[in-house]
Amino acid sequence: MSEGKIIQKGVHGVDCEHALCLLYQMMFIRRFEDKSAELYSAMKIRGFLHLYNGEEAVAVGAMQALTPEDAIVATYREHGQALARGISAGAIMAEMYGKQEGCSRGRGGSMHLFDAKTRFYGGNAIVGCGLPVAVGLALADKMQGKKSVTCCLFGDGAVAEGEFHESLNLAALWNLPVLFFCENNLYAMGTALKYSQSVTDLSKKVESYDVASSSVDGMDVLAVEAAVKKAVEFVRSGKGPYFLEFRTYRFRAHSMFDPQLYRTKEEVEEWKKRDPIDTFIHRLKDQGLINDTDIKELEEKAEAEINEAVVFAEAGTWEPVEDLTRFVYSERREV
Amino acid sequence: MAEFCMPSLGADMRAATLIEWKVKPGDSVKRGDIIAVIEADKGIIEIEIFEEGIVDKILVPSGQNVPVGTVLAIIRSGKETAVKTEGKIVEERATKEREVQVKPGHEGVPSPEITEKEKRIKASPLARKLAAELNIDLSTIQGTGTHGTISSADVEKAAKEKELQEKAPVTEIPKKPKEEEYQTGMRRAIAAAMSRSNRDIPHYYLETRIDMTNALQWLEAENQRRSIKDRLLPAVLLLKAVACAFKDVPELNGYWMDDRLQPKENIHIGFAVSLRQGGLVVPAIHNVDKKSIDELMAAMSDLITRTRAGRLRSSEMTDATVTLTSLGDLGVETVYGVIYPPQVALVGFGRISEMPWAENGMLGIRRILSATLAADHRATDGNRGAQFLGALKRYLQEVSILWQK
Amino acid sequence: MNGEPQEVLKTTYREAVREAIRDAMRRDERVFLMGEDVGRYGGCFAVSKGLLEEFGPERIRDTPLSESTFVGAGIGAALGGMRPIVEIMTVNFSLLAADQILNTAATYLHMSGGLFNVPLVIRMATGGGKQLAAQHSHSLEGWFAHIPGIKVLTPATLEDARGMLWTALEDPDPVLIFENSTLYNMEGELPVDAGAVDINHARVCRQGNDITIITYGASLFKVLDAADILEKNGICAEVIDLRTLRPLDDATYLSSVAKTHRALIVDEGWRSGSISAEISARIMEGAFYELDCPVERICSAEVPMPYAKHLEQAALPQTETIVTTVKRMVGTNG
Amino acid sequence: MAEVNIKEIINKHLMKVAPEADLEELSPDANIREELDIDSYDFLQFLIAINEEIGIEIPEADYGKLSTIESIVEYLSARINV
Repeated sequence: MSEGKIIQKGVHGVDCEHALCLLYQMMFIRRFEDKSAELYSAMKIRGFLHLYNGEEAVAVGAMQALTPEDAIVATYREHGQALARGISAGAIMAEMYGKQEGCSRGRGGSMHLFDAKTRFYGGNAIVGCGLPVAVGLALADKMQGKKSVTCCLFGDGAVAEGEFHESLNLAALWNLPVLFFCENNLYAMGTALKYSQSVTDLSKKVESYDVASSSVDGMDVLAVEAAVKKAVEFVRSGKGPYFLEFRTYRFRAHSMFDPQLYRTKEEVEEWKKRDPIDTFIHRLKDQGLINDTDIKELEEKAEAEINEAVVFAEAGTWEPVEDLTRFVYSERREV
Repeated sequence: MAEFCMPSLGADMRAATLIEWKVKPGDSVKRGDIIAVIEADKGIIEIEIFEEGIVDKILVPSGQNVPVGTVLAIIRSGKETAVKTEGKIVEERATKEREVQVKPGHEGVPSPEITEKEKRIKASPLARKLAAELNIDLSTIQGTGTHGTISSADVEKAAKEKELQEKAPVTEIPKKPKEEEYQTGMRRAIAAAMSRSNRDIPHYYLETRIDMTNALQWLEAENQRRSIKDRLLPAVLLLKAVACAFKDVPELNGYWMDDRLQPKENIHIGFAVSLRQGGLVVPAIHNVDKKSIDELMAAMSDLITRTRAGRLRSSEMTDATVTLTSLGDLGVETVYGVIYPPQVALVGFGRISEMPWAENGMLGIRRILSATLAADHRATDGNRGAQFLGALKRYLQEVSILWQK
Repeated sequence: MNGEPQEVLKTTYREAVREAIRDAMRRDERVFLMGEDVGRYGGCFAVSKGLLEEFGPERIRDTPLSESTFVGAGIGAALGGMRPIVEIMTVNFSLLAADQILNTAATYLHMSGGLFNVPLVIRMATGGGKQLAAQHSHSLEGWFAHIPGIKVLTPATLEDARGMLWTALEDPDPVLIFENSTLYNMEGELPVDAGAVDINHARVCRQGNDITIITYGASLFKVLDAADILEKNGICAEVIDLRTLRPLDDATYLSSVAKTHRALIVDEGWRSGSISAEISARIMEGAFYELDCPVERICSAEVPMPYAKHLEQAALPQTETIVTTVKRMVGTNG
Repeated sequence: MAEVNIKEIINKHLMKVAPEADLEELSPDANIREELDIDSYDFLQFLIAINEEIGIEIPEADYGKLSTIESIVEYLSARINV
């Protein structure tokens, strides 16, 4: 994703250039997800497709405070995070097409986006399974005396997993630099938190492991960015793990095949009033930082970039079937 | 149903090759019929059946080497046949009725194919591969594995036999798969029996000389009356005399088994027949004491012919109660024999030669035979042995008595 | 060596494993050990006794009873550039970490299209015979051997106990090492300079022509005892220690079967769906026309492991059964 | 009957009782019973066969005259041509 259009109108402490950058990334993710849904319907993309609409502020805000040396462990709803982390739209689209030009050579698909350059460790589709891995990545960094942190993203559903509790405990016990980022979109697939947790206040759970925590409005990219910045500083300073809850909402269904019987249209509409992109645009407009032409320009730019990604994916090639059994064991022997 | 098994024709026989079937399924057999020919270490032997009935199924095809006790064929008695058939018919009818009920109009003819199906050849994969390579028909092989499964070893053996058969000229008697092997087998058998004898049997030896002049004169006179085909050999006289002498001293005719002497009522004399290719076979002439001189001559001719043709009956191989060996033809003066266990005696005859012979104060040239007795000291003492030789001498000097017997 | 006889040390399987860990820790700073009670307690089977004192708590890490997480952390640490050795107390507990082993360790390289390999070593005790009953005695290595993406080692000998670990640590991918708990006290001699061993090949422990007996782990010694008895009965058995259950070294046992034409597999795992079933199938696929009798298997009885000694022994493969089975199999050829 | 033919007949029947014998190598004046290891029974069989073939009965008393091939040929020729 390229940098946003530079508009020199700094007001109210928000750096104009940066604000547009945040906006563009969110718009880009939204457009990318809509395109994905379209391509899924056109059967260009298959498998499970979990879209990120509504939660863009979390990914975009969260990635701002991380350095290239930090590691990311994400979930199966990770397109937004991958894009925000800087993995090219073309590589992600090609991955979803199953092409070998995809970021995981077409072996992973939508749920398993990987990238070595940006230390993006998936794309993990077993709820909760990324947490222990993040703990281990942080352990390695710590043992090697690195200053990096590991950012582990997961949903509210993962809180029910044993690995959530084990990992918080272990990270706290060993004082590891892990950012536990919980995207609380209120539903684990179709089960609302209140139907699966005796205590719905997640901070209470975290408290019992003596892990520092806070909650933030996940629909506000600036708030997210600020909270993450604080959390990263905490963790990087060696104070141990940090738990951050993003209160957010998923506008689209859990996956493509989901009639959404578990929630009402009214509830969705209510949350849409807090659309992270719309609200941010309003704020920027209010502050006179942006106008409709700018927005149209950004939209067109995103559209063009995504079209390029689709062209790239379309032009991609299928890995030869003879290579089927590659990548089961390493081909390079030296480690 | 009775099982016809590979008989044990001696303590040292472990297996034998079925050479030929003399019967086929459906044939009636009666006790004593020769129904198969086998080849053991000792040679080719015709084996007889001890039941009466009908051959139901042949389980071991010719060419197969199988251990003693292997069921070779199933014999059903005449009675069983009837019952069985009846049962089968009833059963078949029942089946038929059931089928008719289920599928009206279905012609439920009981099919014999079911048994065909059961006959699927069980062979190991390796055996099948080998059979294909060696061009061996698996259906001709009887497996020696579990449930009769054919193994590679069975196929290899069949291939070897096939090769030998193909090599062997058509005219040759099919008795010798390989002279060498045959010899080795026989030597092994002789070695085993003789070693056992020498190890276990405390032999004692007695010898006497018998004036055969009168006996031979009688024989010559007799032969002069006869056409060449009916002529008698001196050996028959000896046979008959030995049998009569054993009748008088029965302790020498029997077996030493289970640590005791078990005298035998019948006198079956094992008659040592040397083979041209070497080795020795000692088939029995049954009930020698009960046969006339002419019958004995016929029996002996038959036996020698069959022995040399390799076609002895199983009972002839195992039944001998005592052994006679005569080496006179080869110029031997005296024979000191080794007893064939579990027998307890062996009578040996040397050459009949003209000798100066003093009798009743008169010296003359007489035809003298050396007769020896080798006997098992566990079973008898010298006294008994001496009685036997005495009786033998008496019979051979009074051929007319022998002739009457 | 200057042609002089090799200097040897008396040792036990346990000490050999410990020495292997110590050696690895000394050779490579990235190596560390973590697991339940590996530090202060000294290891449930006393394998890591003394290592905490030598290497300190950073590298000998006691973990909470969180199998899934400390195995997952091992994966993360491996991804992050370390060479962790994760100890799981017994194989039954590994099921609590099965998600991490199967869904993460075994899949990362593949899911990432070759980007992320996981150089992780997991050790665990396996097997019955110590009256530990139905939750501590099973042999599930065959299960794990089902999973592509990991390697499964089953050291039976002192040489392998000593030498497999380093080779496993040098491997770029996850390696599981199953140590049969009945072997820890096994005594023997090892060359003073014993070190890394190959992990890609099975070993013919005993040459023979009449039958191939394929086994691994503690059963190896029962098979070797059986082979001694069989030799006195005139049966010459070839004994193969698989050593590695994944990837299986097909060539070694298939060529042996091609020589002996008979195969018996002795496997402490349950029979149904076992590694023995896999090997049997591969023999059918690779050496069917060499077989002179059906492939047979001696496995553990299909019961959860009972506590009572006589029942437990009855459930496990035993020397006498091996002897009788082989006699029968070889006997089928008369 | 010519001597040649008689000899052929003798050889044929000798081969029956002593199939392995090499009669070409056998000296005409060698004692056949000794050289060919023919016992009294086989000798009788031999004579019976000769008898069946050429119809000459050989009395037992003449057995002594039949020890070599030469003598047998001579004896039989004499008997035939009587």
